[in-house]
Amino acid sequence: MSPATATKASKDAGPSGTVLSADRQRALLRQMLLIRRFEEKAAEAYALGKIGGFCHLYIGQEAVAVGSIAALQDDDYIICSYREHGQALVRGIPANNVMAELCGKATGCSHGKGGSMHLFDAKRHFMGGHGIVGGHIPLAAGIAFGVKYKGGKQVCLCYFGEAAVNIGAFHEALNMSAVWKLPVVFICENNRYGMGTAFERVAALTDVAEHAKSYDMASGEVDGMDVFAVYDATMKAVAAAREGKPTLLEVRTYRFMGHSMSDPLHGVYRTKEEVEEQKKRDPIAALTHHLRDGGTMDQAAIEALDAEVRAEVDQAVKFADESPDPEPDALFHDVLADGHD
Amino acid sequence: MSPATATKASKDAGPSGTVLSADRQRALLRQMLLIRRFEEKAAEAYALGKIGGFCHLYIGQEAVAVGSIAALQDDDYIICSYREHGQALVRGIPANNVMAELCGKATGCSHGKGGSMHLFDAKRHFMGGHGIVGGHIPLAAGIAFGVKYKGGKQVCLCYFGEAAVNIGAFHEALNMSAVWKLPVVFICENNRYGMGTAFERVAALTDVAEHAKSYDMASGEVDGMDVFAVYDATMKAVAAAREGKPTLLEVRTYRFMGHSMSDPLHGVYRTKEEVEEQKKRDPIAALTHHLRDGGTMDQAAIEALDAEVRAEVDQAVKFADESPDPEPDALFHDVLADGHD
Amino acid sequence: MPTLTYRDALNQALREEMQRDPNVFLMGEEVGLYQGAYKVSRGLLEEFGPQRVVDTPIAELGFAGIGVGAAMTGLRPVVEFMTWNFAVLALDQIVNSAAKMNYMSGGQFPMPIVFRGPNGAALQLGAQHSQAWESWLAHIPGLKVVAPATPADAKGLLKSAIRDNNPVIVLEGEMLYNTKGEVPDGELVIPIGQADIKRPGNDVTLICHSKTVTVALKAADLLQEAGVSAEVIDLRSLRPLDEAAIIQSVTKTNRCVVVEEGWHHCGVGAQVVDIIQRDAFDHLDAPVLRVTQADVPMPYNKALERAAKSSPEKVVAAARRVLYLD
Amino acid sequence: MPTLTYRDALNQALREEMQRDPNVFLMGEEVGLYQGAYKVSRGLLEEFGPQRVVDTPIAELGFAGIGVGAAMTGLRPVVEFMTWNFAVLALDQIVNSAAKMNYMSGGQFPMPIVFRGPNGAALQLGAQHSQAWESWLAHIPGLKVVAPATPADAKGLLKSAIRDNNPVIVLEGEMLYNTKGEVPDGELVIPIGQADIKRPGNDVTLICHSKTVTVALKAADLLQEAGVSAEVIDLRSLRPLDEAAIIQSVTKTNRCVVVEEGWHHCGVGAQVVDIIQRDAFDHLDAPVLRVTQADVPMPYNKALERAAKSSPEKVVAAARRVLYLD
Ligand SMILES: Cc1ncc(C[n+]2csc(CCOP(=O)(O)OP(=O)(O)O)c2C)c(N)n1
Ligand SMILES: Cc1ncc(C[n+]2csc(CCOP(=O)(O)OP(=O)(O)O)c2C)c(N)n1
Ligand SMILES: [Mg+2]
Ligand SMILES: [Mg+2]
Repeated sequence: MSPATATKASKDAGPSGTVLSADRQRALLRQMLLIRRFEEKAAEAYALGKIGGFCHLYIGQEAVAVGSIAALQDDDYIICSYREHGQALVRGIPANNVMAELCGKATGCSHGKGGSMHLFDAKRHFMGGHGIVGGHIPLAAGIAFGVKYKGGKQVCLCYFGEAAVNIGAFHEALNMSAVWKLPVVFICENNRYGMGTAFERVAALTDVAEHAKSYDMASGEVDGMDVFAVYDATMKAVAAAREGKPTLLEVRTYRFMGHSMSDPLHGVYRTKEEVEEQKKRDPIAALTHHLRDGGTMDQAAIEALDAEVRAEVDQAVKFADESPDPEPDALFHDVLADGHD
Repeated sequence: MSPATATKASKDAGPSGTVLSADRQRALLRQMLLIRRFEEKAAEAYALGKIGGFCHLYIGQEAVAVGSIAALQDDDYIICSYREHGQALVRGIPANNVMAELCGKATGCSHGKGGSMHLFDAKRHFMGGHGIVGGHIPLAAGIAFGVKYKGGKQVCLCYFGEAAVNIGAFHEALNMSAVWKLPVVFICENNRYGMGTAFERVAALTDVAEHAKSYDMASGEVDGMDVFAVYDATMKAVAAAREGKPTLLEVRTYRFMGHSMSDPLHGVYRTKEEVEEQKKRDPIAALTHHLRDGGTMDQAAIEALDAEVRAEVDQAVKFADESPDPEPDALFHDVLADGHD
Repeated sequence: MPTLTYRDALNQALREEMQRDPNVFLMGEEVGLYQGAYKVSRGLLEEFGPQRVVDTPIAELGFAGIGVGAAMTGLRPVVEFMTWNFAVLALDQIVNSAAKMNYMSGGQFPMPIVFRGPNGAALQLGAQHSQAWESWLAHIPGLKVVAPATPADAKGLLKSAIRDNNPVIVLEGEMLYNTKGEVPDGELVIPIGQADIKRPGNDVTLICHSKTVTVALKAADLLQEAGVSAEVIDLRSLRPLDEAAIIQSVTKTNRCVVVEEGWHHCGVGAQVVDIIQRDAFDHLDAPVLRVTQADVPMPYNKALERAAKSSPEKVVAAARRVLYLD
Repeated sequence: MPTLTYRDALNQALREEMQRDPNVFLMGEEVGLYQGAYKVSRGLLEEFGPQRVVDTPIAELGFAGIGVGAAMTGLRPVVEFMTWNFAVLALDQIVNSAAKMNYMSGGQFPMPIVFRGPNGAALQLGAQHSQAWESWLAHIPGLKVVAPATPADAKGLLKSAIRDNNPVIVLEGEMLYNTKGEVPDGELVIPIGQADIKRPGNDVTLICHSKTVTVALKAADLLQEAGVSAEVIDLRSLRPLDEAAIIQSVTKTNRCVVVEEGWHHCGVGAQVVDIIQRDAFDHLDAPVLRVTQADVPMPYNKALERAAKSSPEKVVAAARRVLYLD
C-alpha cells in the first residue's frame, strides 16, 4: 500500500468516484484500531471468565469489515457469521453494548440472550451473527429479496469464511440471488483455515471466485490486508448490487488468533512461523505506515488515536462489568413475539 | 447420426478403442426398445390401478441409460433418482421383477416394499432409485469411496436430473469426489424441465458442465438422443474415473411424457408443439435409421426384435399380475437388519 | 354457507390475505406458472404477479432461508414445501433461524413467516414420501404448529398463521385437498391453540388431528353402533396444545384414545398422554391408549401400507380396551 | 480396573474396533490432523492413516451421505458430527437414506453405520449450539439410538454400535468428555437396548439418560438426606427403550420422575410416561412428572442458561410432589 496505490484505487472506486479524504482515512484507521483493541480486551475478559462459550476474534481481519462497510450507506444491511464483532463495531453498535453482549448482560445489543456469536441490532440493520456455517447466506439473499420486493435501494452485505463455500446453502443462495437479481454482495473472508483445516485440504479448487461463474455472477479477488482495496472492490460490488447484480468477492485475509478463544493459535494445522510471517502483513500496520508516509498522520496523532480507542474499550469493559444480568423472567420472554398483524 | 458418425464416435471411444460391433449395436437397440415397451406397459398398468403412487417414465431418454451403461463392466455400480426404470432394465434386472416391483409384488426387485421410485438389486450392484432430489448424489460418492477404500477397480455411475444441480447436496458431493479422487461419473440427464419448471427459470446458468470447473473436475456435454455419443463420452469418463478422476457429464435429452403418471404431458410449462418437435429427435428412431441405413438390420429384423421385446414385456405384466403380495408379516421385516458383525 | 374443497379453502385464505396485505407473498416449487403441485395456489400468479408468487428452484434449505431473511425485513412470507418430506432439508432454517431469531436477538426480530404444505402419507408413495413430521416440529419452542382437518379449519387457521408474528407451521394433507366442507365466505380467523370438539360424547374421548379426524369420526360411528358414545376432539393446533380442552373432555369421559398419523415413539400422542396422566390422573379409569403408524418406514405395497396406517378399526379396538369391553 | 475419561473411553472403543475390523473407518470435520474438535479421535490418524481417518469439508449433508454410500458397499463408517447441532443439516441422509435403505430395498442393504458426536448444551454456547436431539432421532424406525452417561457405557455402547448392522446414533456430551470412571480393558460390549440401574432404591424411580444421570444421582443424594430412597434408572438406549426395566422399577416404587436434557413437548420423557401409564397403570400412586429444559431456545446469559436446564433441585421438587411430601 502506498499513497499512490490508495489514490489510484480510490479513483477506480466506481460510481462514487470518491477519493477518500484524509478524514475518512483517519476514520478507517480508528475503526480498525477499535476492533483490535476491543478484541484484545475481549480475550482478557474471556480469560477472566466474564465471557463464556465460543468467542471468535477478528484480529488480523480488520481491514475487511472496515474497508467494506465504508462503502455502505447507513440503511444498507449487514449479516455475518459468528465472527462478527468487527462488523458490529464498524456498523456503529457502541462498544459498550457489544462488550455487554459478550458478557451476557441485559444492556447487550441482544439483551444478553445472544452472546458473542449472535450480535443483533435491528435499528442499525445489523442482521446478526449466525452460528451454523453457511446458514446465514440464504438469509442474506432473503434480506435482499425483501429490499427488492419493497422497491428499496439498499444492499445487503453478507460475510462468511472460505470454509462455508463447501456447504450446500452457499450454492443454493448464490443461484437464487443471481436468478432473481438480488441486491446482495457475498464477501468471502478467506483466512485460509476453517478451524484447523486448511482450505486446500477440503476444497477441490481454492479459487473461491470461480464459483461465481457457475451462477453467471460477477466476482473479484481482493487483498484483504489492504483496506483501500477492500473499499474499492466493495464500492464496485455495491453499485452493481443496487442495479440488481450480485457479486461474490473473495477477500484474502488471515486470522492472527486461534479459531476461537478455546482453540490454539497454531499447532498441527499451521506453524508458528507461518503466523509470524503473516503478521508482517498486519492490516493496521500497513494503514498506519501509509498514513504516516503520506503525511496524513504523524506518529503522535496515531498514538493519540490509539489512546482514545483504548479508553473507549476500557469504558466498554467497565460498562459491561457494571451492567446487570437480564431479569430471571427474561428466560421466558421473546420466545414468541406478541401480537398479530 | 450416420454410420460414419457412429464409427467415428466409436473410434474416439477412449481407452477401449472399441468400434461397436453390429451385434452390440443391435443389443443397444434391443435395450432401448425394451425400455420403451416396458414404459408403455407401465403407463397402461398405472391407468388400470395396478401401479400406484408416483411413476416416472423414461420414454425419450432411453439413449442415456443404454449408451452409458454399455460403457460399464458388470460389477460397476449404478445409482439413480426415482426415474430409474430404464437403468434397472439395462443393468439386467429382469423385466419381470421390475414390473412386479412397480405393482408392489413380493417378487419385485425390492420385494414390493420400494415401488417405482425405489428399485434395488444388490447382487447386480444396482444401488437404488432414490426419491429426494439430489439425495443420492452423496451416496454415489460414498459408493465410490467404498470402492477406492477397498482398492477395487469399479466405478459408480450416478444419474440425476438437471434440477438437482440447484440443490446443495450436488455441490457437496462433487467437491468431496474431486478432493478424494473418487471413481465416480456424474450423469446429469438434462431433459430441460424439473416437473413443470424450465431449467432457465430457476438456474442462473443453464450450462451444467460449468459447475465442474468449480471443482476442478472434467466435464462433457453430450447429445443424449445419440446412443453412440453417450457411449463414447461415458467410456472416456469411466476410464478417467478408474484412475481417480471423476467427471460431470451433461447429457441433453428430453422427456416425451409428463413428469410422472399424474402430471400432464404439456400445458402451461411447455407446448404441445415443443413436444412434437422434440419427438422428431426420438433416440430409438435415430438408432433404427442408422442401423437400417448402415445395413446392419433391415425393417423385418427390427420388427422382429420389437415383437420379441413386446413379448418379454407382456410376460412381465403377466408375471407381475400372477405374483403374490408380500406376506402381511413383511410389514415388520427388514426395519432392522439381523445380526452383528 | 358455500361448500368448498380443503384445497380451495386454502386458496381462498391465501388470496384474501394477499389482497389484504401487500407484504404477504408466496414462494415455493411450482407455486406459480404450474399453479402448485397440488393446485393450492391456482390463479394466484395471474392475480398477484411473479413478484408475489415466486417459483423457486429445488433448494428447500435455500428458499426457506430466503423466506426467513425476507421476514427479517418485515415481509410476511408464505413458504410452500411441495411436501413436508422435502422440508427435512430445510429444518436448519426452520429451527435454527426462524424459531430462534426473535429470542436470540433479544426480541428484535419477530418472525412473521408461514411454512406450509402437505404432511404425512398419501397413497403408495413409499418410504421417503410418506412422513408425518408433526412431533418433530411441535417439539421446538419458537414455532407454532397447526394441522387443520376440515376446509373451514384450513381457511381459518391459515389466515391466522399468516397474520401471526411468529413462525407458524401449517401441516396440510394430500389426502385432504379434495375433501369438501362448508366454509364461511370472507373473514374467518380461527385462533391458533384451540382444539375443536368435532363430535360430542360421554363414554370415551378420541383425540386426533389432521387426517386422523376422519378416522376417529368413523370409529365414533362404529362405537355408536355398539352403544358407546365417543367424543372426538380435534387438536387442530399441536403447539400450543389446548390442554384445557383435552382435560375437560377426559374429566368427563374418564377414558381416552389418542390417534395420530405419525410414528409412536415420541409422537404427539405421547405428549397428549403425558398431559392427561399429569392433570387428570384421578379421573382416568383406564390407561390412555394410542393408535399410530406401525413402527416401520412406509412400505409401497398397497395392503402393507393400509396395514401400517391407523384405521377406524384400530381405534375401535383401542376404545373397547379402555372401556374394558373386551 | 483402569480409570478413564469418557473421551478416552470413546477413543479406546474406536481404536479397538478399527484394529479389529479393517472395514471400520472414521470421517468428519477435524477428526484427523486436528485430532478431533473434542479430541475424541486423538492419535487415530497416526495409527490408521488418512484413508481410515478422513477429514471432511464442512458439508454435513454430503459427508453423512458419503458414509451411507460407503456402508452400502459393506464398509462400517463411523461418521462424527462435530456436534449434533450441525447434524440437523444431515437429517435427510440419516432419516431418508440410512434408516430406510434396508426396508425399502426389501432387506438387500443393511446399513452398518454409526453417527456420533456431542449432543445437547454445553456452557453458554447460545441457542444454535445447545440442542438435544434425542427425541427427534428416537422417533425414527430403522435407527437405534444410544446416549451413554459414563465412560464404561460410552466404550461398551460405541463398540456395540460399530458392530451393529444397523444405523446407530451415539449421543455423547461435551460436558461428559472430561468425566472419569472405571472402564474394563479390552472387550467391553454393552448390548443396545438395556437400561442400567445406576442406584437402587424403593420410594421413587428417577429415569434419566446421558448428562441427566448425574443430575438424577445428585437428586437421589438430596432425597436420601430427606429419608427418601430413590432408584436411578439410566435408560442408556433411547431406541429401543428397555420397557421392562422401566416397568419393573415403577412397579416397585409406584412413583416416577423422568428427567431429560431436551425440550418437554414430545420429548423422550413423554414416551417414557406413555409406557408407564400404559403398562403400570395400576401401580402408580401419583402421576409421573417430568423435568426438562425450559420451553425456550437456550439463552446465552449464564444465569438464564442455568435456570433453563434441568437440575437436582428441580428433580427433588418433582420427586417430593409425586411422593405428596409438599
Ligand atoms: C454446519 C456447521 N458445521 C460445523 C460448525 C463448527 N464450526 C464453526 S466455525 C467452523 C470453521 C469455519 O471456517 P470458515 O468458514 O473458514 O470461517 P472462519 O472461522 O475462518 O472465519 C466450524 C467447522 C458449524 N458452526 N456449522
Ligand atoms: C428435495 C426434493 N424437493 C422436491 C421434490 C419433488 N420433485 C420430485 S421430482 C422433481 C423434479 C426434478 O427434476 P429433475 O431433477 O430435472 O429430474 P427429472 O424429473 O426431470 O428427471 C421434484 C420437484 C423432491 N422429490 N425432492
Ligand atoms: Mg476461514
Ligand atoms: Mg429434468
